[in-house]
Amino acid sequence: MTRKRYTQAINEALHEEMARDPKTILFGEDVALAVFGDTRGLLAAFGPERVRNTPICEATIAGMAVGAAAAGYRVIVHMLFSNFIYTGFDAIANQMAKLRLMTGGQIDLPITVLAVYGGGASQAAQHSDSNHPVLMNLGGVDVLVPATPADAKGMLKTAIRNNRPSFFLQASGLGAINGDVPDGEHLQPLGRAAVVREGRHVSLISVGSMIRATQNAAKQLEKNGIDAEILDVRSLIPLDEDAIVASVVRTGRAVVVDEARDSCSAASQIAAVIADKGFSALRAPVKRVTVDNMSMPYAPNAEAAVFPNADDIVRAASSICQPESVQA
Amino acid sequence: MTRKRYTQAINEALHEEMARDPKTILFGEDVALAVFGDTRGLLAAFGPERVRNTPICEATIAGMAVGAAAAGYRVIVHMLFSNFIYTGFDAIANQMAKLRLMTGGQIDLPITVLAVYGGGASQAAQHSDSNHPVLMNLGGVDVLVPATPADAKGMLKTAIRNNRPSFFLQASGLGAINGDVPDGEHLQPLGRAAVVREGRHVSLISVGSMIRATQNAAKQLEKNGIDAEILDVRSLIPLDEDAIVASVVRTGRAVVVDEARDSCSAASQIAAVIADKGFSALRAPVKRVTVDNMSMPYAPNAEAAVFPNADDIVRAASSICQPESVQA
Amino acid sequence: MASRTTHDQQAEPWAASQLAMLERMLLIRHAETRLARTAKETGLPGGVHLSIGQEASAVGICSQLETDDWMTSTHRGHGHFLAKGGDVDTMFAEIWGKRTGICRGMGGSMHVADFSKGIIGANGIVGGGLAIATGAALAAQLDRRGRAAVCFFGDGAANQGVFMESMNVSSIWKLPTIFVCENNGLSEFTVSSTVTAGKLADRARAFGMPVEVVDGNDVRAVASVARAAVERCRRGEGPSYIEAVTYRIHGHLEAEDLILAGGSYRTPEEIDIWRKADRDPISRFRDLLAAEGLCDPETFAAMDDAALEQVEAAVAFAEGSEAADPDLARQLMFVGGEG
Amino acid sequence: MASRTTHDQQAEPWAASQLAMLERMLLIRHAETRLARTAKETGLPGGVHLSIGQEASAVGICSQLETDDWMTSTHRGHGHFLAKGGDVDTMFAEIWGKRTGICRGMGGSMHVADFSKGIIGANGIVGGGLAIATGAALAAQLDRRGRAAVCFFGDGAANQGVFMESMNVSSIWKLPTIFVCENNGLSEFTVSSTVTAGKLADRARAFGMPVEVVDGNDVRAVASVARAAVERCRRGEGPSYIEAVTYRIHGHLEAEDLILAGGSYRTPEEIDIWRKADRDPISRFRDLLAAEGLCDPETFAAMDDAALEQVEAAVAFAEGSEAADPDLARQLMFVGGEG
Ligand SMILES: Cc1ncc(C[n+]2csc(CCOP(=O)(O)OP(=O)(O)O)c2C)c(N)n1
Ligand SMILES: Cc1ncc(C[n+]2csc(CCOP(=O)(O)OP(=O)(O)O)c2C)c(N)n1
Ligand SMILES: [Mg+2]
Ligand SMILES: [Mg+2]
Repeated sequence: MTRKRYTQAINEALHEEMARDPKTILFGEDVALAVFGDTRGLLAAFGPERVRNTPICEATIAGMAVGAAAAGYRVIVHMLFSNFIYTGFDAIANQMAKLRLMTGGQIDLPITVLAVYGGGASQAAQHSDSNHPVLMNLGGVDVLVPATPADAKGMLKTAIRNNRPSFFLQASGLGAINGDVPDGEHLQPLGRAAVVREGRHVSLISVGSMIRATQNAAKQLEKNGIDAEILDVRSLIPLDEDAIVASVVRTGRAVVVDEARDSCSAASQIAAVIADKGFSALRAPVKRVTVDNMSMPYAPNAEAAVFPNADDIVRAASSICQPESVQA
Repeated sequence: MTRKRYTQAINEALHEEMARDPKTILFGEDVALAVFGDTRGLLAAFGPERVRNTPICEATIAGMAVGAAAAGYRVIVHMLFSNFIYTGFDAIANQMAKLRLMTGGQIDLPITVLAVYGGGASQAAQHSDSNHPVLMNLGGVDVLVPATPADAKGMLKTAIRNNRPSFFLQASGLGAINGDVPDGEHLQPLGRAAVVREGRHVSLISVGSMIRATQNAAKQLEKNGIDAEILDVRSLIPLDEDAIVASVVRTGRAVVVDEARDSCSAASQIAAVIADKGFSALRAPVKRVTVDNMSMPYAPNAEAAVFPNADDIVRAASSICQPESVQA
Repeated sequence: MASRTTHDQQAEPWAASQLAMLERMLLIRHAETRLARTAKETGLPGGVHLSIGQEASAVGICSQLETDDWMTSTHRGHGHFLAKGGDVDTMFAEIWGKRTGICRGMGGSMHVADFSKGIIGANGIVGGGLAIATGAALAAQLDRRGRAAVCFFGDGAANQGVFMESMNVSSIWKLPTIFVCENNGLSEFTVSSTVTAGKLADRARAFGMPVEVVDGNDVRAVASVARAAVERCRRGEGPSYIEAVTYRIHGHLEAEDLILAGGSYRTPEEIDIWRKADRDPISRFRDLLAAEGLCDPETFAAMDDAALEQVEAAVAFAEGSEAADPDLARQLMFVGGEG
Repeated sequence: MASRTTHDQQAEPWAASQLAMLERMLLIRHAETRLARTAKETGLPGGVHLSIGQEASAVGICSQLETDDWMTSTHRGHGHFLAKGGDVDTMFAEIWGKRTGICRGMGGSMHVADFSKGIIGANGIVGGGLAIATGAALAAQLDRRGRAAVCFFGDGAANQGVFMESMNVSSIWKLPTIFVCENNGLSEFTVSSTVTAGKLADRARAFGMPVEVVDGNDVRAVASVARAAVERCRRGEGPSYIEAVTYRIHGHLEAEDLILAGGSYRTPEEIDIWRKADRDPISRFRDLLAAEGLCDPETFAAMDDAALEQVEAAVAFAEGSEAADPDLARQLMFVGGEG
């Protein structure tokens, strides 16, 4: 184990996987100089054939990823901010997500798309979207939202190495956090949630960026006599429904925390799963802590008013954990 | 009341609203010859200034809608198949959905986007998406899925006339159905679900295209002694949460039926709302009848295997309506 | 074009190549004529967009390609598929929605693909193939085996921004992309000139690539400009743009009359002009070869019959095949690829 | 440019217009220099992209526009905003995230907009303004009041397909769109020439519109080509393309060094060349006006001081204003517009 920043963990995964398979290539805008630090050193290590700065043309960047993967390469594409995924969305939704099905399984598409998502830094509406829900609905791409440096490294390596198109979404608020990362080869299987904290009274189910607010909320709740379990879902497609239901079976209550807009959010999907498969264990309404149906405003105080925080989580959890029922 | 086809109802609404406000304009690919019949006669009636065939360039079509609306026009845009919404997605997700917020409310964006969605006709993956969930998550556009000719007319007129950007999605399977349409001015307020059938045992909550399968299912269920209520949600953003919860309060059980892919579907959103606000009335798991995480295959039998049908709904409803509990 | 190899045995390779082109055009024509008939008579599961009248462009270009060169196509893709060596049996089975289909019934007419022949596929998205071909060209460049990636697209698609983007990337990286615009003057039910500014070829010129505008109904002319473009690719000299001027005889799709409901976007006279023997790519080439003594009427009749037979055999194959596996879609999406 | 009207009283309208341009460039320069300082010293809520060195392009173009002409801008939009008559007080308040901001704190630096001045807004999406301006031009055409719609964009944005699409639509419909490419040779941290094929101007030529490539640091030259383009718009003659060759002196954004972490994409020498008095758009114009006897050193010093004062007043205004209304976003999205 070595302590590393989240971005460093990504960078390490990229270096290792590009070294491992010479058919792995990476392109995107400004990947040479590494806008987010995650692609640093790759050009020097692997040369200008395999690591390429593209023009600004997300539609073609995403489409090229499909073509190069279909033609036998393992492709990593950097889309910078997840808002720019929209600019290349045709190739993603109409081609990347569908080509394997439409061709009757003739090909795999080993594509990994990197993007930074989420608000909290006054980047305003066009640089703050949490759009994992949109990707989750496409029906043909994996969607990964690791919350720790170790998971970032392990899940990114798995995603690059497998043959499915996947979106690796890094929460902008998590890029600088530190965590222990296993040394050497570390492959984290996808579709497995992690119990980050065990608890008896309520399951706080956290999506990606929300892990810190959720952990802070659990501490506050503890002071109020509420013992919260925290589940970090880590991967949204595939989603670990078993772990989610198992947690609710243990606690009987759930609050799902997601930075996405509420409507058709990951939180809503998870709540729906609980309302179906976890119903018999449920002892209270399933609560969602999400963003209202709007984009992030710019002003810090206005953004904070919209952004889910620990207090929101505490309030939601408290509303379904009446002292008497918790003691029951 | 006059009996009309769904497409005729749309056509009538377009004629009436364009006649009403000379600042209403309409453009899109092949709107002059009316690929779906819905824009028929508009060019002849309103001339080539206000009704324009565009080149094939969805990114610019959507962006122009934003610009022309911001500059004072009431804009109707036809995107043909809802899959092509992806091709123009940047202007929709990054601009149309956000501009009012980002400018501090300086402008309204009276834009109505028309598109035909859904499968069932062997049009294959790239012409069959039900992508209302993706639009529902954008946080700045209304999403309308009327299921009857009357609602099509009334809701389209309201959407055109109000000042919010909205997507008016016509299920490809519903274009040819007939129904009574009120003569003359008919404005249907948005955000109101309709109880299409009253029932005591279970709420079948239908999204757009699914209304016929749901009605067939209700008939079958009746034969089995299950008295189903049907709620047609009609509008997804805004969503009539009150009506949904009220129905569940009456029946205690819910099956949500949606042609979208399950993950982050409208069905999941509705299920999540029920699991929260309707929890105390719930007597059984909330079921979803949706499409698995994939696009439509082409072959009719393969498409049918994926497409939600009345049997699926009956099965889902029956699984939560045990004879004894229904009698209770 | 895969069929070239079937003529290897012939003494005169050039003559053989000419007959192979004629043969392939006949196969496409008969295949699509049969699709039109079936669509009308008994119906097909989905719609079909036919390229009748445009065969010379598909065949002329693909005559210069090897099996492992890449190709992306359009919604009007049967001709490209067959010209690139695709198999008519499995194409028909695909369009009929059968499990013997080249895409096992999952794609249909608008998505016929055969990766074993370099056919990345037809595409239901206008302009959808442009960036994909550019990505395949990137792969080809990295492979260093001199492959080319051909992208067919229409004059309507040339108004999609991704066309210009893909030319830009192909140029700066000197990718072996060949942009083939099949300019039939029509974008669905819109006359392209009403929605297109300037000359399409000038758009390509702006990116500094060689440009050829060619009579798209002259298969030999098309083959000749294709040869030059392919050679540039093989030598690593970068992309080319070819515009094949042609015309589609059939409607945008076979259900067109129903959709138009009496409306129209062209006159019968206009269509007739392109139907004439001296305009039609097949009769024109037939007559040329006859004049050159390379194909007498008996040889032509035999080829014509053979193509027809092949098509009828394909219909029988498709009709006799089992329906698609209804569980396949689920399997494809949830099994495999986890790596 | 709104400030033109403040000089109406002057005897010599031409001289007044020249001084007004200088004045506006000074305001932009001081405003952005102040933003740089504040970003460094105390920080601003979000990042800022400064156009220092590019003032002549913004001011030259906007000097030919009326208040009710439309304009879309980029992520590097402060100069465009001020040149089009935007108010520095409310722009600063916006960047400071205050409720007195022109967008009430909802948009910030990358989204400054003022519809009362025809400023549709800056844009965080590279290329995002192109189609929006084209739509505004469509509105202007329908209005029949001779308005123009100017779209500023960068050389990096010119590689987005929407650039070509918007030129195509503007051309076929003869829309009064003016495409102004501010070619500063850089796309974020990439030297544009490494990702751009051919000449950008040739892309515009392919759509059949008049093209002018102009020294973007010569405000008078920019104004002169803008005048011709605007007149075309007024007369209903369709779109124009103007390329203003210029350079950005500051980093892509003010936090650049942190991001680059030692990496670089240009040399200090390159920057120095553009800093020289004979290249810098302001000192160059100042010297020209001095030589013409239109602006002596005292006049200039007074103007300079006035601009500086205006900027400091704006800082005071921003700092003294109340924070944004935290409930406004919700109100804007859920109230109003139902019609
Ligand atoms: C992105 C997208 N927009 C619109 C359509 C609908 N559409 C199908 S074909 C077509 C016209 C294409 O014209 P062109 O590219 O010239 O090809 P042609 O049909 O003439 O072969 C249109 C508009 C589509 N399939 N995809
Ligand atoms: C769609 C999109 N892609 C990428 C970015 C990131 N980005 C911001 S500015 C920029 C470079 C723009 O270059 P140019 O258009 O020349 O403008 P300049 O910065 O030189 O003024 C990039 C890549 C973005 N904001 N939007
Ligand atoms: Mg065409
Ligand atoms: Mg630039």
